[in-house]
Amino acid sequence: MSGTIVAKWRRILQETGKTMSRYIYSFLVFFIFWVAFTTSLQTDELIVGAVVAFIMAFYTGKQFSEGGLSNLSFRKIVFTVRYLFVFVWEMIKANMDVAKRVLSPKMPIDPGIVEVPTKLKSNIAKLALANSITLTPGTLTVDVIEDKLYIHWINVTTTNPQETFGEISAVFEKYIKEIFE
Amino acid sequence: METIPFILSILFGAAVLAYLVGKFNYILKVGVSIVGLIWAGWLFLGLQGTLSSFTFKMLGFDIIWRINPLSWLFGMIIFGLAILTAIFSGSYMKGKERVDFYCFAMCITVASMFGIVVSGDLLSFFFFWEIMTWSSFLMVIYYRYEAQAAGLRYFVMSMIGAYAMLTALLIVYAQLGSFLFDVLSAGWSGFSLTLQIWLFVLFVIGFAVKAAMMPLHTWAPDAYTISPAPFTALFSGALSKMGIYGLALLFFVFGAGKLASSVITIQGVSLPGYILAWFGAITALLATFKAIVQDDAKKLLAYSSIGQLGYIILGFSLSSSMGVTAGLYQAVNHSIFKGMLFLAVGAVFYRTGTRKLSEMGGLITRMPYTFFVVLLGIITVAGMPPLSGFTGKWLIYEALIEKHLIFLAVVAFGASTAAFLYLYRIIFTIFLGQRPKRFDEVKEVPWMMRAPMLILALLTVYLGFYPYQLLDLINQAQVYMGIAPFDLSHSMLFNSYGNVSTITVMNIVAVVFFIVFILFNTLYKRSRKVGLKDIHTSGEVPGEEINLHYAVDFYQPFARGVSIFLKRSVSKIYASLADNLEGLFDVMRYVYTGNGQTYALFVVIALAFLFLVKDFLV
Amino acid sequence: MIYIFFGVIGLALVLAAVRFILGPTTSDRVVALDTLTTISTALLVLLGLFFHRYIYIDVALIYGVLGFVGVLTIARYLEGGL
Amino acid sequence: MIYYVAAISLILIGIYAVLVKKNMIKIVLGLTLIDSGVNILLVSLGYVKDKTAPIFSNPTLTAGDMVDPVPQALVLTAIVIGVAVTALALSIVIRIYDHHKTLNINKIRELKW
Amino acid sequence: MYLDPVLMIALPLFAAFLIPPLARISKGLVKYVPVLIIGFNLYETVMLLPHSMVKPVIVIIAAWAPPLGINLTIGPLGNVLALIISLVGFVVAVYNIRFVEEEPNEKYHMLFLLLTAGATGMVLTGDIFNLFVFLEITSISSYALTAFLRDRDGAEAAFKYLLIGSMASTFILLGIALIYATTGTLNMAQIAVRLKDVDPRIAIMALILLITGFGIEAEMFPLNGWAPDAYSQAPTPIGAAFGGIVVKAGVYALARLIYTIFSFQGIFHFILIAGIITLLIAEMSAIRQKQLKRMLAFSSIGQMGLVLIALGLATTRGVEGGLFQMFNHAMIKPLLFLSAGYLVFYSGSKNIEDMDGMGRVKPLLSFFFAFGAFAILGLPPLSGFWSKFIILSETISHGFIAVATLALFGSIIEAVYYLRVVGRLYFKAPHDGAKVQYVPKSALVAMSILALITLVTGLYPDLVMTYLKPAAAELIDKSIYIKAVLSAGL
Amino acid sequence: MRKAIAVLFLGFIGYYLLSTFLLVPFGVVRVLEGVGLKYLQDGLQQTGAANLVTSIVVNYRGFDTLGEVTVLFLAATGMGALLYSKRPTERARQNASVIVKTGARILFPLIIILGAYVFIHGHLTPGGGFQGGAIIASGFLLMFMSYRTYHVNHVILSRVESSAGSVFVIIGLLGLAYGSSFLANILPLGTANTLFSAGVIPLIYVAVGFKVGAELTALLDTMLQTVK
Amino acid sequence: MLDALHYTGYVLTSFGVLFLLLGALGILRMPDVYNRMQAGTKATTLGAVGTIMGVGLINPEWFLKTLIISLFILLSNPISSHALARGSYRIGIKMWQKKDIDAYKKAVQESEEKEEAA
Ligand code: NA
Ligand code: NA
Repeated sequence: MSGTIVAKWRRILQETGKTMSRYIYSFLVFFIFWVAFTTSLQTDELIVGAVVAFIMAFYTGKQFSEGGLSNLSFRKIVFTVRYLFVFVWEMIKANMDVAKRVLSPKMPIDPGIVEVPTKLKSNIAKLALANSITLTPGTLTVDVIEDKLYIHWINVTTTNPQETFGEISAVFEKYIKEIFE
Repeated sequence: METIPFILSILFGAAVLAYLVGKFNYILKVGVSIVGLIWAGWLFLGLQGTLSSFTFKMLGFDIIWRINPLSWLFGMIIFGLAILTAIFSGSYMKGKERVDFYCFAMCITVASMFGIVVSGDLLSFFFFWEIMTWSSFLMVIYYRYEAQAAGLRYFVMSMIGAYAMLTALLIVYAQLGSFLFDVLSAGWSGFSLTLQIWLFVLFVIGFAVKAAMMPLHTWAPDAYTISPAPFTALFSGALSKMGIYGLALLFFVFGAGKLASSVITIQGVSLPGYILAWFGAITALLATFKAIVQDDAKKLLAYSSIGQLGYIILGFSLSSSMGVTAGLYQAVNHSIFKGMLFLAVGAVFYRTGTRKLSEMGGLITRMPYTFFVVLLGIITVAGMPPLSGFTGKWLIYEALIEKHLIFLAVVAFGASTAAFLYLYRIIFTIFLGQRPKRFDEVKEVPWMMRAPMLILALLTVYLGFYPYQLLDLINQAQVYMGIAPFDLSHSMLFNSYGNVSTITVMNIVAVVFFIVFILFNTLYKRSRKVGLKDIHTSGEVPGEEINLHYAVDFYQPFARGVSIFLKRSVSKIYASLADNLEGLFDVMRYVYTGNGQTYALFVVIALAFLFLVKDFLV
Repeated sequence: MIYIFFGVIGLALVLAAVRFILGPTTSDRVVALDTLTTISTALLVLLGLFFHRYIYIDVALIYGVLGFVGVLTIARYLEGGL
Repeated sequence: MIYYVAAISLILIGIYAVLVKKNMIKIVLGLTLIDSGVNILLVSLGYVKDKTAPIFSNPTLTAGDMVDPVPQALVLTAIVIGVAVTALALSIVIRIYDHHKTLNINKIRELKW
Repeated sequence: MYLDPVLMIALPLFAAFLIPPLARISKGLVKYVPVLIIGFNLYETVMLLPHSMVKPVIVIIAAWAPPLGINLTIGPLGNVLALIISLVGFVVAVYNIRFVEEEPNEKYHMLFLLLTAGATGMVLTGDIFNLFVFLEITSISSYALTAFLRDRDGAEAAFKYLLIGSMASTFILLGIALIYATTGTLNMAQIAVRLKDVDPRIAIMALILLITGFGIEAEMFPLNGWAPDAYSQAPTPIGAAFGGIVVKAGVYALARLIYTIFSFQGIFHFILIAGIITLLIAEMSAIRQKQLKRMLAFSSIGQMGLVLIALGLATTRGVEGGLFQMFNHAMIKPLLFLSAGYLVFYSGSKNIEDMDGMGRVKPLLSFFFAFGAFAILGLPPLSGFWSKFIILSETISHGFIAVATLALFGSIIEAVYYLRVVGRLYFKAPHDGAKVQYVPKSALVAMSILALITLVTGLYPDLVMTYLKPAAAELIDKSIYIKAVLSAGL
Repeated sequence: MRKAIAVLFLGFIGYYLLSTFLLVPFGVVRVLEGVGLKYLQDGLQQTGAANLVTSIVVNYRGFDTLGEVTVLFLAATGMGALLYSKRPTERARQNASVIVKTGARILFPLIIILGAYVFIHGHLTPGGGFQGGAIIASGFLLMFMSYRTYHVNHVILSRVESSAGSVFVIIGLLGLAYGSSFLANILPLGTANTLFSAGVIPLIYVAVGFKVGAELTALLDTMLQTVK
Repeated sequence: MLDALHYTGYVLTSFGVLFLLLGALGILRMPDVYNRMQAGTKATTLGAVGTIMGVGLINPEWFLKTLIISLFILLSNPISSHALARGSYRIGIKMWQKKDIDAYKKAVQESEEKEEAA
């Protein structure tokens, strides 16, 4: 009997803790943004920033973040940094590719829309993946429906989902999974 | 308190009060207006011979209200007729609706007319003139259903007249910087000839509308016919005289008569006067023709009225001592007899419910007093001795002959003779002949209606015998107007050719009249059925079997004879003019097309236009 | 140096503007518009560099945000999502 | 100089749209074009060559370095007013569309003269 | 004693902002807010009269003396016009109490309050751009109110109004831009002083742009295409407010421009000619109208034509007449609109031909309409007579006899169409369909106030003229205005 | 036909407008006594606001701004009146993709904060109540675009509008009560270029920001609800 | 150090500007709207980020703000491109294609059926 009560309270506390963590995380992010906006560390700016961040966290904290403070774990930050490098590299490649196509008089393209499966569950992860894909070689995310991405591919080499996954999104997906899930 | 503003307050107050108490009690509202009128009239009577005046400033304009012999003369007409018709109304209007409204409009009309005659400046003259217009308009449209078109025509014609007058008086103000009559009479001669002519024309248009001078008369027949009977008496008797009063002012007070000295004269008459005389004569003639063919008693009298006003204008336009006397005399006289005739016709209508001559007959036994009034009335109108009408017409012929305007005299005389045709008809068709069955039970009108008619009738008799008192008043007015007083001894009536005793004339005529009367009664006692092949219908082949009656088609040959004058009805010309004009306004459809973009385009075009002419705007 | 930047960006703006004018579909125009806003954001930052005024950076940020929301709105409108 | 030309051209194009376009939305867009033109004109009237925005954001700036701030203030107001009018215009268009089921202004002229 | 005149603007805005929460507490209370606030404005304008007549009252805002800051300049002219606006506003607000049943009625009262405040601001402000802002407040509330009933025709009218109104704003802004670029100031008094040194080629263009803009609000032909639709399709009290409030503010702006700010003489002739054309075209259009309120709308334009003629004369007396005409029109046209509104309502039709016999069914309403018709025709002793008289007198005195004649011709047309309606009201049999219903007391009170003013000023015109004379003087002699404003900072 | 007429007259107008504006020298100081130069010289000292546009908008010509706020308020009110209907309709026919939704969710608070930053720093940076309000509204627009059932609470919006507008007027009235005139700057001006400077200017701009944000949001929501 | 940042900044900006031009050229030259998006998204995003971060390096005190702008662009540009592509597809703008490869068609049909059913 008492065990269930304790469990219940634990659950409530856990829930509350999770919610609180989301609020606090949001507050921190918002406050950082404020500082970035003002690029100032004057006290009055910080106070006002704290107030604004608090208000915004209070109203939008829940929807802003799913993970809360856990987003700030060391592991995730490391993966984020690594991912950034990978991503920037991919992006530069993408742009070289675009440059080649744009500048070549014949425009060697063979476009089409292909299906790419994903194992990512959270929306934010899907967003990150979709954006990453959009910004890299010859691909553009047209839509995400459940666990499938539909990608406009400027030069389709395969339509097999397994192969498209490998070609288009495999590089990003493992990092993103680490960072967001 | 100053008398003139006090009288005005009484009259306006009576109007408002009658309207307010009118919601509660009939006797009260009629009583208030009658008492108000009598009180005001009494006070007015006391002003005779005085030079009471009242001055103040309004919006910086000098305003003066004053009394003088001329205005007193016209004031007398107004109050005399107003009081009598108000009393008549007391009975006539009983049981009718919106009597409060009626009393209100009546008192306002009287007040405004009084205001007109006491105005010593053009501003208040115009102010009261406009009040008179709308208040009488309210009366014209008193009978709601039929009256609208007539009322509108009356109002529009009045507006045209008023605005002509307004233009004239504003020009005067622009020239002289004042609206005062005194300033104007001093300054008129200083105007250029062109300006004088313009002012003259504009003022004449303004006054002629109210005086129903042809071709500005078109409102009058319908308006007279349609307004309530007692008011018609006032309308024709007093209100139309305001136009005459205006003409008198124009000619003799403002100094338009002096125009004579500077322009061509024809037989001693100034050109404008001469032209006006012709207008007056033609008005008299054509109106008579029109009157002859009317079937509606009031319409008949209305045309008659127009004709009579034509005579008055004719007299004035001569600008001679005798002519003016004739005009003024006839003005007073006309007020009396036309007042009583309209009241009488009203009385008949009150009892029979119709004004159609063709529907009536034989009422002499049922309404003897009314018959008597009408009889005296038509004698007066016809200008037969011994009644007052005789003196008036006689004076006019004399004035014309004096100026050697023989042709005009012939026209005037012709009109006068023709007048007898319709006058005969009115008495015959209403009171003589066969009485339709439905009028067998008709009774004479109540005393409250009888009395005013009889008073007026007796007045014509009195004036017929003793015109001197009136002529004396007229002479006083004439002195004020700067016209030599008319020496009675210079009239043919009274001069060296032999004094005609009005009493003798009266006796002779009375005998003649009765003989004629009996003859008619015996000869045409009965009307008869006319078969389809009966040729005894003045050459007319009847379209169906009809009850031949003097009222019906009696004057058909005559009508055909004068049809050339009647065919082109002036009012039809105006109507088609107005319709065409109004139709022309439809071009505005191309402006207000309903298309917002077109409106925007207008804005652009306007801006472009302004840019184009910008150098002129600096 | 910075004038060259302006020259190149100006050329980019012109090219994108040509696409905006050519169309042919509304989508094409919106794509051109999207590109134009992105380029303009960069241009504003460059202007800040040119005038040595920090305030242009603020303007660029705001411009970017408004441009994004605007393009997104049009995109949704195209889709019949409004 | 080119600003004058550009601004006036914008205004004229906007007015042209207002005068000629049949679709009411396009007419409203024409109105916003006019607004933009006017605003550009206003701002360019305040522009002074080689001067910068009138904000003393760093101490080296002096009054002599700056363009006239008044036109900018006016433009701010004008923009807001323009937005307000546009919003209202669109809602009127929506109402009209509800009633007439068309955006063609030629079909919306029940109210003739 | 008057309070700070800036409250005449500040309080209406404040109240408008507070109406939404008030409406949540009590919807019934909202409709009294405009009555109260505009009543306060009326009080203020009356209390200010004795002061402004002597010397313009300058109200400094935000502690910055002109030309640095915006100021209110309450000279005789501004005060008189503010009085007119508040008076009409007050009467219409009273009428509104029982008029608006349509949801969301608290918005209606808000919009109306702001319309009045905007017009008041227009006539009081001393700053030309501020004038523009208040013009926008006035027009935007007008657009919204025109379409307030959400019916088909209201929306159509509002769209046209907005279209033309936006063009007005454009031209006004362009004009202001030119003025600021050449004089470096927005204060009207200072502009007036500095424009003397400005290239006249620029100045005249600025004037043309501004005149076109404000001419639209003043219903000058051919800029008035919006007016008939807006007047007739807006809710009745708003039609009344257009005639009594909005147009007055537009004409004020026009007068201020051509008299005080610019000193071009040629423009007066243009205004005169525009006036007579406006008058004639309006009257010609009015007579052919089938709908009552549309007819009134065209008539209103015609009356404004007369005012323009008066302003175009550019003489003291002429301007006095013009102002008097504005005053009269501001009293009479709302009277006509307000009575026509219920006539339309009770007859169930907008058409004139369906007004038959309303005199019997609704005697008091019909009386007010007839009274208004007589007054607007200038029949003595109602007030319209005097203003018309003075204007025509001045027109003729200055040799424009043709103009006067045409104006009189217009008056005759006017008489025909008004009396046709009056005739129908009283002298035709009522239709079976006419509903006899209760006319709210508030409406009758509103109309009675207007009718009484019309009668009293007709009988005693000097009552009004005393205050109009200094107002006219302020226009004719611009140094009065300029000196008062520019010395305020010292 | 209409096109030809329009082109003709517009060409005409264009010619005159341009030739007039060409008389106005471009890019130079034209009027030495102009009020703009006065603001430049004394504005910072007189109002304490680094952004002179703001000091003009909120202080020198604060009365205009009150009017401007009113105009926007009017538009929102008018629109509410015109598009008033008893039952709000569903906004969108189609859902946005999960990408847009998620992106919007994340960006929304950041955009709002940006808006707040802009109106709070109106006296220091090129921004202000209107701009900040517009940014906030664009944040809401983003949400409207992304979630077809996203509604703002109009009661709250209306309260924000009302209280913000009232704050503006009340600050003005306080100026009247404690200062020399309506809208007079009754607070100390502080040190230029710090957040708490320029007296009432930032206060007013914050109020304006709230008001504009709320109004534009209400406008958008009303309009989007009605368009089907 | 500052100099190094300065020069890096200029290099970055130069690249950025170049890519902006490339992107613009791309949307001009590509055959259909989807391909234009491909060019526009990638090149202009990188170009803008490069330009802006370059300026951030040239003026290090602006760095934080330029970073914010760059992050915003990185997040928002793909989203808007995606929304545009999706919108274009759904209103029926055809792809320029050599072969008929379109996996999305079926998905759209399915999802629309689902919505209708709901
Ligand atoms: Na973008
Ligand atoms: Na992109």
